[in-house]
Amino acid sequence: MYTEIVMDHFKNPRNVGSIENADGVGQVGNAKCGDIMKIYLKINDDIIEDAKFETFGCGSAIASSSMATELIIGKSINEAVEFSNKAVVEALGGLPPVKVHCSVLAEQAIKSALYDYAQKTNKVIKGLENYTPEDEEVHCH
Amino acid sequence: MYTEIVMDHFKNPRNVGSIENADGVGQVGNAKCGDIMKIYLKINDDIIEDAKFETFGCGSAIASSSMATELIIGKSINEAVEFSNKAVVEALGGLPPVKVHCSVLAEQAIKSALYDYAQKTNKVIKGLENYTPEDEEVHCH
Amino acid sequence: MNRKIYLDNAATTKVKKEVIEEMKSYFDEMYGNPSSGIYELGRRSKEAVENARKTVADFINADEKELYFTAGGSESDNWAIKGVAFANKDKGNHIITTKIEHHAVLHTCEYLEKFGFETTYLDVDEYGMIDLEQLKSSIKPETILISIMYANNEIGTIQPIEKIGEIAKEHNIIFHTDAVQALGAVRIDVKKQHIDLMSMSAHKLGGPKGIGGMYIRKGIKIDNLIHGGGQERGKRAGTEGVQNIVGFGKAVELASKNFEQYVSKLTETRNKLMEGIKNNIPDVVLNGHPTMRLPNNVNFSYQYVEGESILLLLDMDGIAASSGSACTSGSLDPSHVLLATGLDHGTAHGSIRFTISEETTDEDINFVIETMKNIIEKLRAISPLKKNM
Amino acid sequence: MNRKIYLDNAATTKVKKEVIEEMKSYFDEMYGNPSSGIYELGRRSKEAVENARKTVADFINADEKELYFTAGGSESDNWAIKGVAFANKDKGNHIITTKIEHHAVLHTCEYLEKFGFETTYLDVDEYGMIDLEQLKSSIKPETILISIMYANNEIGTIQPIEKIGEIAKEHNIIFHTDAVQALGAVRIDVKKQHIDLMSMSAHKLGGPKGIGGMYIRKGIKIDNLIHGGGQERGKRAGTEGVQNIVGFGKAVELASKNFEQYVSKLTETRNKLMEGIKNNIPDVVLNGHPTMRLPNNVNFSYQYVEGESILLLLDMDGIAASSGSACTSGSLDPSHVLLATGLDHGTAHGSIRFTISEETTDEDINFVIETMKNIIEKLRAISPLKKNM
Ligand SMILES: Cc1ncc(COP(=O)(O)O)c(C=O)c1O
Ligand SMILES: Cc1ncc(COP(=O)(O)O)c(C=O)c1O
Repeated sequence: MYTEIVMDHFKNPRNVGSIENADGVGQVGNAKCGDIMKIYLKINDDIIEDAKFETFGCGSAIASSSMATELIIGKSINEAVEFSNKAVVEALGGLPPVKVHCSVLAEQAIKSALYDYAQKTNKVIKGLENYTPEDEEVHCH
Repeated sequence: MYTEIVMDHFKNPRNVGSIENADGVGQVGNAKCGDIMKIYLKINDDIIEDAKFETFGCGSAIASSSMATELIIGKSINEAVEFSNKAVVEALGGLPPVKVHCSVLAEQAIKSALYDYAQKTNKVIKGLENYTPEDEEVHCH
Repeated sequence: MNRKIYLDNAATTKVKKEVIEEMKSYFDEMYGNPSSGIYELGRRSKEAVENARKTVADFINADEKELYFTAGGSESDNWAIKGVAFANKDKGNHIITTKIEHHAVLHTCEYLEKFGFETTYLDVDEYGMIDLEQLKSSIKPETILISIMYANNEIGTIQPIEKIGEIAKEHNIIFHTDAVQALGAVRIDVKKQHIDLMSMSAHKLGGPKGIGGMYIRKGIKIDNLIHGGGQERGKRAGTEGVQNIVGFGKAVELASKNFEQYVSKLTETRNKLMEGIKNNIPDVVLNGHPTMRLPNNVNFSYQYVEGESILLLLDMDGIAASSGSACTSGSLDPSHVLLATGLDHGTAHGSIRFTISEETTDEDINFVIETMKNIIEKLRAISPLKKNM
Repeated sequence: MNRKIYLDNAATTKVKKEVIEEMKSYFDEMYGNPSSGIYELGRRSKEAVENARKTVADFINADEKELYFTAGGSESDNWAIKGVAFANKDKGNHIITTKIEHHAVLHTCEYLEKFGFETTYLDVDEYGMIDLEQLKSSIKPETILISIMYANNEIGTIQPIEKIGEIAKEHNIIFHTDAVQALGAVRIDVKKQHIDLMSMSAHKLGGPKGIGGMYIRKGIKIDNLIHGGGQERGKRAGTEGVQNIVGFGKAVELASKNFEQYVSKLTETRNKLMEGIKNNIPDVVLNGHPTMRLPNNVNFSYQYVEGESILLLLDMDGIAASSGSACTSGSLDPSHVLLATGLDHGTAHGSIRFTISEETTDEDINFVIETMKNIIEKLRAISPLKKNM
């Protein structure tokens, strides 16, 4: 069902936890749909120096969070905005079709954390101009 | 499916054949329904001295003919008129429900042969007054 | 980790040794078609089918003429509901069932809407029990069928079948019960319990997959689901799966031996697992009824964590379990059964069903409790929900 | 007499050694529910089912996504006809089939009358062949389905499937064929032959009883027959009979090996039996087509005698055969197939079908011919019909 990479990131998730006084925090998903992802970013000089996550969700949600944080650490904000769920899927060696939405969630969690950073710092991040965090209405995937 | 007695009478049918110048001949059934029974009687002093049959039909039809002829040889005409399919079924140790009609056919073949005898000899046989041989219209059982 | 503990016996069971043994000769020795009664090979197969029929019928106190073989529980459910609906549509178009039925019942009822039928779905309480008063008040002059499952596959709750049967009988309405999970776990008496139709499946009690049964009380008006040859006294066409029927018969025979003893041993083991989890893991919710439940079913929700990830970690430790019903795993929706008991979505997502068998040992139970404790701790540590509470 | 010659392979076949071997481990080793993909046992079962699906699909040149498992030929026939009828009733209510279909098709069409559907039953000629012109002229604007069997189970006649497929396609009508007898005996190519739906059954080609298949071309609108869980991509509910599916797959794999060689050997043996009977027994009528027939089917009518008594005597000599279809033995009506070919009732009653297998030897054939000669002589000697002729 899952690739070995997925299983590895699920069993030994990287970057678990929270960052105190994080520069950006994003939470997406909801309990109704069975997955919630919260991502914390530490940003310095437009570079993502650290990322941590907390996830409630299935195996692929946990693995996606783990992989996503791995992938964006060290990236610039501009790179991180461009970050897409495809990169997560690819890096994980693929996800079952019904689970691809977990990688989308990871992408959104990152965007949401960047948005939070932009709000807090009053910056305008290119590519995030039109972004608004998910409203509360629930659409499970 | 069949009792041992049925199988015995089917394998080694008694009284197979015809009687030349029989005193009474009866044929019932038809090819459409899959069974035809023809019974020949030799009658002397109101006693059935001999009986033979020819049958086109399934195993139980052949066994029923064989058993029926066995049962009526030596009987008086009055006894033979009273003869019922139940006696055949009983003597055979039973017949499957779908095959009981074969024993009915044997009863009818005997009645038909007795009727033929009555016609030929201008006798009135008690119990056969209202008997008319099966008309050609076919009702399979 | 080479230990293997199979605790998903509600999804399917291992076929018992004796069952396999019994089936063996029906592959290449007694392989005749039961409809070919004219020759010996055919008669032997026919006999084997009829013997199995008698065994199964006896076990539920039915006449063997009221017992029909099908391809499984789903076919039986479809047959019961569509068959009664189509055969009785001149009498009415209303069906009563519950919100916690198996999909084989629910989706069949939904399908029948297209033919003008209407269904009332009864609620259940927090334990998964229906309300007999609601049942009574749902009955209309057009009601032709009540279909209420004997025991639920996810939460194990056993309904008051005899009382439901009495209500159906009083109102002269046909009563069907899906007993797929109950057969072999609960004492069933179709006469005493006024059951008119009952679905069964062999693979839930140590028999092979793909064979089931249906009890149809004499005189019940029902259309065929599968038309064709004269098999099953003209009620269900198709060459009989003789080897599977023989296996079904044997599985029932085994179940009927020492039945009470088997059930009480199972119940004891189940209680140990239930207690163990409750006492060792905080923030859990028992799903289903505390006592009116299947002797093999343990179902808890573990708050703040999600079921699939628990299952994956269990699998790594060699433990097979399920989150809700086998059919819904892979789906993303939380179980309709858990939601019907009033669980919120988040909690429903974190539910795990263990269904034990007579092979489950105390050692297994202790290992499972210990493993679960670690898994839940681990997952809660990375869950954003826990902290918010 | 200890010799046993099984010549009723159209009724059912012995399960092949290799098939049994392949099925073995799916009883108590890999017994998981294929829907429980979350753990290893479940994944293994799923894999086994998908492998079998690929094997069967490849054999008929279908995509594996177009292949569904059912409980047998009868279920497949019912599904195809009811499923298409109910799903397309807004388009029309007319079905075309033939007078010589299996009862699983005929009785299903009859049942559909109750729902407002109408069926045209095509005639066949003395060889059991339909007339393509009659087919064309039977098509109406309301025609939604053409269901014509690939090869007949009683007389073995093979229909011009590709031409039928072309006609159906031209008129944009769904084409279903019952290929239960054809699978493994005739080269089938659902693409080339424009088949939209096709019924199959494992027990006719050395597989287990109670498992079958259905080909459904992508895009065909069809309702489910069995609603419920999401098995078979949501199209056929019910826990898969994994062991049986594995057996089906293996049987097809074996059939696909040396297929041409197998068919030509079978044909040769069949011709010997056909010639032998024709040359040694007077007053016989060959039923079915002399050349466009199944390679394993020999069907004659023996005038002046009745079929059941022949079968009983054959059984005593260890030979298993059939008079008409397995389903109709025990019934008193002569076969609808034989009557459709124009045979009179008497002659139809005296028909015997031998269906050989690759195990049938020349010695068997000679013994059967000799035995039949004696039996027919014996029965004709006591028949009142013979003399009248
Ligand atoms: C032509 C044909 N169709 C359908 C069937 C029914 O198949 P099954 O017995 O697997 O249901 C059979 C065999 O019985 C058959 O010969
Ligand atoms: C309550 C219930 N009904 C019906 C079914 C369906 O049975 P089967 O898988 O044999 O079709 C199941 C099991 O899957 C079940 O648990």
